[in-house]
Amino acid sequence: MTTETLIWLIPLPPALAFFLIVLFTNKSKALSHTIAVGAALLSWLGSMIVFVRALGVEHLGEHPFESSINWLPTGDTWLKIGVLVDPLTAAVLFFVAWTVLMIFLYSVGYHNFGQPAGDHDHAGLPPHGATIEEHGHKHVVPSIEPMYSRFFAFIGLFAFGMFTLVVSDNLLTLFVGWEIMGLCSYLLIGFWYGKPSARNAAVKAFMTTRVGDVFMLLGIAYLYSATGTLSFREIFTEEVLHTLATIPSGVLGLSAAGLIGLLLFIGTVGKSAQFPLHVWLPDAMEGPTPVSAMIHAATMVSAGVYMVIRMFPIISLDEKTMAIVAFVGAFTALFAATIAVAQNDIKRVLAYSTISQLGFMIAALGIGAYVAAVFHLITHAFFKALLFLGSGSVIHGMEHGVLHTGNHKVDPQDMFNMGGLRKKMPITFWTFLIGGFALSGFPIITAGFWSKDEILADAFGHGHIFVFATLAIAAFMTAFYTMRQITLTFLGEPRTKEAEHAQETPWTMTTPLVILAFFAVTYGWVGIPEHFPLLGGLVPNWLHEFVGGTLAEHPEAVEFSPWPLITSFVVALGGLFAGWLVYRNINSPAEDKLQISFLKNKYYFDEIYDYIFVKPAIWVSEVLVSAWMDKGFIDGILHIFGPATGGLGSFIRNKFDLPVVNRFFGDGTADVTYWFGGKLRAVQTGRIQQYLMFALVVFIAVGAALYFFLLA
Amino acid sequence: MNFISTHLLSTILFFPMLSAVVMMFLPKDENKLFRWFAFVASLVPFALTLVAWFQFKSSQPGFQFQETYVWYEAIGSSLHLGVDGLSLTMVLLTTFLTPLAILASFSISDRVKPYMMLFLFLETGMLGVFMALDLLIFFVFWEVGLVPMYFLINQWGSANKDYASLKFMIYTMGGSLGLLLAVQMLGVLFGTYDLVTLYERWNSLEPGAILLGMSVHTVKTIAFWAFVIAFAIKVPLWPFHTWLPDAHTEAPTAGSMLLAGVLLKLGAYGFLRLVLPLYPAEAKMFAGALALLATAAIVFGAFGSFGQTDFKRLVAYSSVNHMGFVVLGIAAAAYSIGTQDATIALNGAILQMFNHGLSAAGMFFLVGVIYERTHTRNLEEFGGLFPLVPVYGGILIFTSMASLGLPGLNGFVSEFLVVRGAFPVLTAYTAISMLGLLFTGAYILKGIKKVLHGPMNEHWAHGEHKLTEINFREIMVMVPLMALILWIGIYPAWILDVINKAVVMLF
Amino acid sequence: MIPLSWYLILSAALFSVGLFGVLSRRNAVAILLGIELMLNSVNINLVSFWRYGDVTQMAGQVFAIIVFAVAAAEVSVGLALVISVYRRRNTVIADEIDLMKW
Amino acid sequence: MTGEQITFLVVALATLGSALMVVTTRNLIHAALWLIATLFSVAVIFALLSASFLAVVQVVVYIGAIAILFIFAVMLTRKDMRDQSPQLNKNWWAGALLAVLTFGGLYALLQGWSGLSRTVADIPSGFDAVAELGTELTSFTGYVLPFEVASVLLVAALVGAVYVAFNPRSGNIRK
Amino acid sequence: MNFWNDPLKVAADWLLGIFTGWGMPEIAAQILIGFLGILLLITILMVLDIFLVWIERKVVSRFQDRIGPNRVGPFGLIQPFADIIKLLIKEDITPGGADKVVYNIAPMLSMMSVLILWAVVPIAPKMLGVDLNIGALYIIAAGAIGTLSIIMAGWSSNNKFAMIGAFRQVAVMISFEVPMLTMLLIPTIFARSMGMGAITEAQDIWYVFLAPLAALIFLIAAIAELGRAPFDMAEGESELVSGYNIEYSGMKFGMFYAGELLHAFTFGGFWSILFFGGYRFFGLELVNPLLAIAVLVFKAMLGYWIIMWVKYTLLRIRIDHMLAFNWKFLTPLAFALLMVTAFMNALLANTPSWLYISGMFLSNVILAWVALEVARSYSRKEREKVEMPKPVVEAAHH
Repeated sequence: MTTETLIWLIPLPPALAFFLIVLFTNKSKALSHTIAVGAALLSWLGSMIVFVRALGVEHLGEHPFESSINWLPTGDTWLKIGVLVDPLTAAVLFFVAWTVLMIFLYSVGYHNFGQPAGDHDHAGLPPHGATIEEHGHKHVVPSIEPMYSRFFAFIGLFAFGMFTLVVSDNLLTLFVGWEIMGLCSYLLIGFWYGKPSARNAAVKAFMTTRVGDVFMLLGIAYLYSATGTLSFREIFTEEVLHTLATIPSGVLGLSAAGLIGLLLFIGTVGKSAQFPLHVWLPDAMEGPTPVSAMIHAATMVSAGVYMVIRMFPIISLDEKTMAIVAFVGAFTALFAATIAVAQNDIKRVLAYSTISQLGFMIAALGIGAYVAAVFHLITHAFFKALLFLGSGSVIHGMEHGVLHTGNHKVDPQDMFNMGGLRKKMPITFWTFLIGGFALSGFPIITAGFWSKDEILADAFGHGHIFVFATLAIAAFMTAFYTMRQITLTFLGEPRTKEAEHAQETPWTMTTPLVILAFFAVTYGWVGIPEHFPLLGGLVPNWLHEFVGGTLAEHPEAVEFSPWPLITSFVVALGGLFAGWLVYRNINSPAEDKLQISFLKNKYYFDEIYDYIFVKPAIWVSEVLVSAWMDKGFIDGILHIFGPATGGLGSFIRNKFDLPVVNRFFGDGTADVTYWFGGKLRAVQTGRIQQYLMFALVVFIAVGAALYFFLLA
Repeated sequence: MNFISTHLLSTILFFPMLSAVVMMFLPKDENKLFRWFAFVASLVPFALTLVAWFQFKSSQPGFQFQETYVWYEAIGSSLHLGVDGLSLTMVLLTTFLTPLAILASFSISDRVKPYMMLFLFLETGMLGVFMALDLLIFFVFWEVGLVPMYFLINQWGSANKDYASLKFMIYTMGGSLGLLLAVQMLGVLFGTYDLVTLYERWNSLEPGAILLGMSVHTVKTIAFWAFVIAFAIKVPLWPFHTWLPDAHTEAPTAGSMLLAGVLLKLGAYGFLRLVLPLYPAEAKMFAGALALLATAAIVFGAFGSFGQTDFKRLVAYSSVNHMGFVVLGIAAAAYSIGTQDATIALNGAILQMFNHGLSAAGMFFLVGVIYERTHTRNLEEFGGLFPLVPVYGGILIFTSMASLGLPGLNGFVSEFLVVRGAFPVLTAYTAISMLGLLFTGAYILKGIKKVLHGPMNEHWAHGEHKLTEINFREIMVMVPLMALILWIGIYPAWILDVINKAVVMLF
Repeated sequence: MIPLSWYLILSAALFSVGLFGVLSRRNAVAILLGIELMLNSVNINLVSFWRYGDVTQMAGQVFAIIVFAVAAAEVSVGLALVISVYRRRNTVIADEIDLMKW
Repeated sequence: MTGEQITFLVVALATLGSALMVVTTRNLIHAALWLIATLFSVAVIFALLSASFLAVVQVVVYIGAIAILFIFAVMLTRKDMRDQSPQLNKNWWAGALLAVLTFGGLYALLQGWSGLSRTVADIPSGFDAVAELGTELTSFTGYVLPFEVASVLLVAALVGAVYVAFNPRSGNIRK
Repeated sequence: MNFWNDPLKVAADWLLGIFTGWGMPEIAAQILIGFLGILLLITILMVLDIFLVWIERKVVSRFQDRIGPNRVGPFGLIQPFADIIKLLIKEDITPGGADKVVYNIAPMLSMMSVLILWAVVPIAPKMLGVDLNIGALYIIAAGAIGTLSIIMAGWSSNNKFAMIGAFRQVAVMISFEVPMLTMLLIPTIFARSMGMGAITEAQDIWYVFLAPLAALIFLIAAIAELGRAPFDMAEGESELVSGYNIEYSGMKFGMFYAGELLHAFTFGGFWSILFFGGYRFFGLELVNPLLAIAVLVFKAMLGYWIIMWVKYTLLRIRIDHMLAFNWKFLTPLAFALLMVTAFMNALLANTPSWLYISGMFLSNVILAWVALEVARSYSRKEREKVEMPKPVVEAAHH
């Protein structure tokens, strides 16, 4: 099978799985997850084959795998859609395939496959556990998810969206995948739609991202009308880019490229939860943990960054846009980190760290550190997925404890209810530790270190000192809250009975953890800069060569300087140490100094947005438009016509019809006729023949008269 | 058979009416018989339309399957039928939706016979508008379509039906008065109502000439606005849209299906078939105004929809919002006629007409399904119904997404094309209308959230109110719609190619 | 070789005879008989005009045929009326059927 | 005076004579029979006018159906086989006068008409009047519409006659 | 000139020579000869008629397993002459209160209505009284006169039975004229002419193969037209003591009687002409006119025999059933068949003849089948109405 065909086929299995499960196998849980995981496996296989073949190609950047078909007729030309695998795609495809597969596998365990159905579970709510009779005494065990099959259908569709987005060779299909993922994230966040919080979170997520999307759609339209094509390869040619760069857009002095870039970037801001559209991501944690892992760590949010990386040639054309991008990224990185420090929910912490890490990448792009962004994107995908799955595993363990004690007051996600889990769930502990260190950039060994260090190096090297500083601080805080999390969760002694009764999760959940942990460590080594002391050159900087080849002119690696290296050492280790130092013997939120309400409430963004946007929108639609404009004003005018016409009619009737027409003409004529009739009735003998005779007489008389007086 | 092939259009056109007449003679109280008769009778035109669709040579310019019969010789009006890619698409939509609507109204048990007859008459009326190549015939069918719909709303409607039907009738009539006058004027000026001849003669008028004591320009402007208002009411365009929520809300389910699915298209079709070809100059001149109204329709439609607590009203307002995109595309095309932008915009507009026909019909039907079971449309009284009716929920979400314009489903393709076509020419309006697009999402999600999601409303969970799952017939109504929605969303070229060729040749 | 006038005069005479019958017979059936005579005279006219006019123009004969149809219809309905009147009022004398008067 | 004319005169005399008998004879059955004689001679006149089709149709429709119908009617409505009550109403003279007047008027009109002396047109060879009639009656350019209307009229008359003459009291309603 | 090739023509020329030799004007001679010809034909028919009596009696006796007339002459051949003499010498009664004139005209009309039919019968190629291009209608017209004679007879006899009989007979005849006329139109459609001669000439394939159903319907209608069993309610001896001709005696009755027989024979002839190719028999008719005549007579006899067969096989039908059968079954079927045939004719125009024939045949068969199915379901419903289970009777048994 040719690579092109294979690429076409990569997204299909999950979509197929979606339809199969929805239409047919919905009843059978086992069959459903078999289909879904099998589909994921197929896609993974395809991706790996493509990846390997891509490695084999010299100068993949110049002549990538691509094929396309006519899709939309537009006048005389056609809008083509197709697939494209260049180095960037290949690299992304690699981690997407891995994470997706891992998460599919993880979901099986997470949704308690093989456990009995719950006592009083029903669709739309998380399972509450089932009571089983086991030699003598009954006890409560986790119960299987009621909507098990549906979950796999959804993530199948999601995977389809992600793969489509990655392999597509044009902005339109990229957008298609983009939106499909949006839908799935909506459906999955609202998976337990029975919970009002989940339902609101879902709507919030969809709407917030949609804000970005409409701008992105505008950008696409603009790009399409400006260049007449949406295919990357056709856009990223010298002359097209040149024209785009030169023609002004007429909006705040940006060039066309700048405006397009900005519009597209707003799309990313929505999707990758950058400031100011970051509010949806923490709430999105309402969804099941695999979802959080997949959508909100590994794939969908990365898709935003991926899109910016894709469109980098255009975005980088305009300084202003780049500045905005850099600013947004850096600011988000820091800002999210500060919030993360004050969160107690294990998943929310990760959520904010995700936002902040994405900020790193965006900032990297803003300063033109293309490869670094890609690098961090990939590493982050691995270790963040790992962290999320790990937290899921923790929560799962905690839930086990909760079921055991039967005290449902205890929130299994609150870190202050945990502690000392390292003994209870060792695999989870170690993998989580690796992930955490990677996140905080533990030097040399972890992948996070290399990618983050490269970003810092680029920022420093290109002289973006502010960005550098901001990111450095952000990195420090990252390390800090990561360690805080680890400390509160795993170290020390159990703070609750539930924590004591937590236990390790099944292999379906731990295997992915291990595999991801592997990548979280090793993947960093493919991107070690040449000039790195000691290690430099031991392993060739494969990533830089490979991914860099995507761009027209190969980005040169920044020359080495010790400062960023030192910085990243300091911030990472310092942060970790500080975190451990502060939290090693804090047992309750009360003792936590950093529980500043300002941070805890995320700078009151939700409330502000609620007042600025949501409430006015509702008022406008319900009161202004519906009640005042339509019902009041327009219909009001209409309703004037009715009475007016009626009044006119009655006036005419009373003043004219009745007196004049009826009384005078009508009745008068009637009277006269009546009188004549009375006189003439005698003629009506009722004898047909007489009538006939009269008629004939008259006829003959008239006829004769006419004949003689007219004709003759 | 030979006759069919030579009289294809007239057969399609008059078959429903004739079968309605035949129906009159069916025995009384045979509701089953009536339903199936009407259903089959409405399937025949669909089959014939498919024949036409496949016989249709999309790359051949001009109208095809033309038929001309003497109708009103004295004033030079003849029953001239014919279709091009544009009208054929609409005919397909009509003949496709009518059987579904009839199937959807199998649950009607009150005066089934007249109900079904009215539907068949309605189909003839709608088809006539799309097939007519003669202004007067166009107008006649335009009005013919009105009457059955009036009775459907007035007789089979819900609580507020009298008000709604009257509003619908008077509003549309009021609009079409101007249309009639303008039509008459054209007829008087040229002594013929035949569109094909009018196209060239009307535009070949030298601007200096004096008609009816006014300069051509004035005459044309007047006529233009007469046309535009009539069509704008039908589309409906802000601020002529307030009849629509009432009419749609009060109409019986199938009624609103066709109302939203086809009748609204009549207006847009009028724009495409009459306004653009007859008044290119005026259209260009007033494109801005048109776009303004369209944008208003999009934005206010979305807001209005978001503001509703009545599920059906919500869907009804969404029609305003979607049809706004159609008009936006038309306005853009009118402004930049002849360019590729115009072509794309028109492609989008026409495809949007078709797509909205599908999704809106589907939405209204789904609202009807839930209404039949709960006898309420108040969003606040639903909630958390998903566990009770999973299949229904799935279908509802699917259809909603289509109407929301989710990529991969049909709505997106057309909306994208419209935006793409309108952006370069009417940038500001397009940008503003994005706000409408945003709130499209808002109200769709509101609908889903209030109906399906959230804590379950125990009232529907058990007892005599227990909500029953969507039944086979209803699923059968939805399946073709969903199939087509998906198909167009994934591979729109099959239909868009026809439209595109027609547009290229027409404008 | 018969002149056209003969036919016309014949039909005129037949017509008058029928007219007399219509006007002066008492029995309703007889009146209908008279009407038949008149119709026949009309047919004679039509056919003779056809024959003496342009033979290829079939209008005359066509009208004659339609007159046949009319005659048949008229007789059937007329006689039905007569019979139902007879059944209800037990008379067929035209003068006695005079309820429709002032 | 050619044989043709002699034939015509004979037939014409027969027609008028029988017609007079129709309107004067006392016995209604005889009147009906005389009517048949009249109709028959009219048929002969048609034949003389070389309208063979009409001649035969005259016999079929008039004698075969209408006359028989008359006889039925007479028999169904008579009180007694030979009721000798006067068959002419009291102002029959007025009727007679009018009839004569009409004839006179028509005659006068005819005298005044120029086309009276028109001679018989010779039928073109190979011209089949019947076929021509058929095509005329069924061709859209010809008389299909009047023809169809006539058929509708007949159906209406059929239904109407049945309805009018239908007697609920007589037991021919199926139970 | 060979006499045998065209005997009539030869004879006519010979006579013409003689008359003109006597100084008679040409035209008068022609007329005279015409009259002689008619006379000849009628005489032959009459003689034939006499033998028909014998044939009928023989046939019926065979049907009833008797021998029939066998005393007078060989095979009782002289029997009919004896009957005639008997009729002639019987007293000729005219009932009191009868309408003399009408009473006396009626039998003649009855006889006439049959005889004039032969004016259009093509007895041999180019040998027929008048080749009316509307022969089909002419048959009906003559039938009308027959109707007239019957009603005149019935009325003028001043006798209730006669009256009722006449009514019934006329009702039946008028009703069955409709399907009959309709069926006459079908050969017309095939032959594109109403002329009997033309129809005969056009039958390269007998029309019975194109329209078997039509032939059947025509036969039924004809039998009803004749007032023969099973449609002989009008004169049913047991009920109406032979209906309209009850009062007649002597030769007047004889005329009715002979008229009926000849009528039957004549319709046999028409049947064969319309559907069985008349005098044509594989080119035999071209050899010699006399052969043609023989063929025609043979076929006519066959038709006549079939009519007799029906008469002596089937039972008498109640009058309202007769009419109901006609109006509710036969007439609609006839119309349907007419339409189908016309449609098929238009559809199969200028197609190969085998296709044309098979199409026509199939359409006939299918139509017949449908009609029978309809009739069957209808009758089943009727039967169920009648055959209600009667539990009371069941109880009575024990």
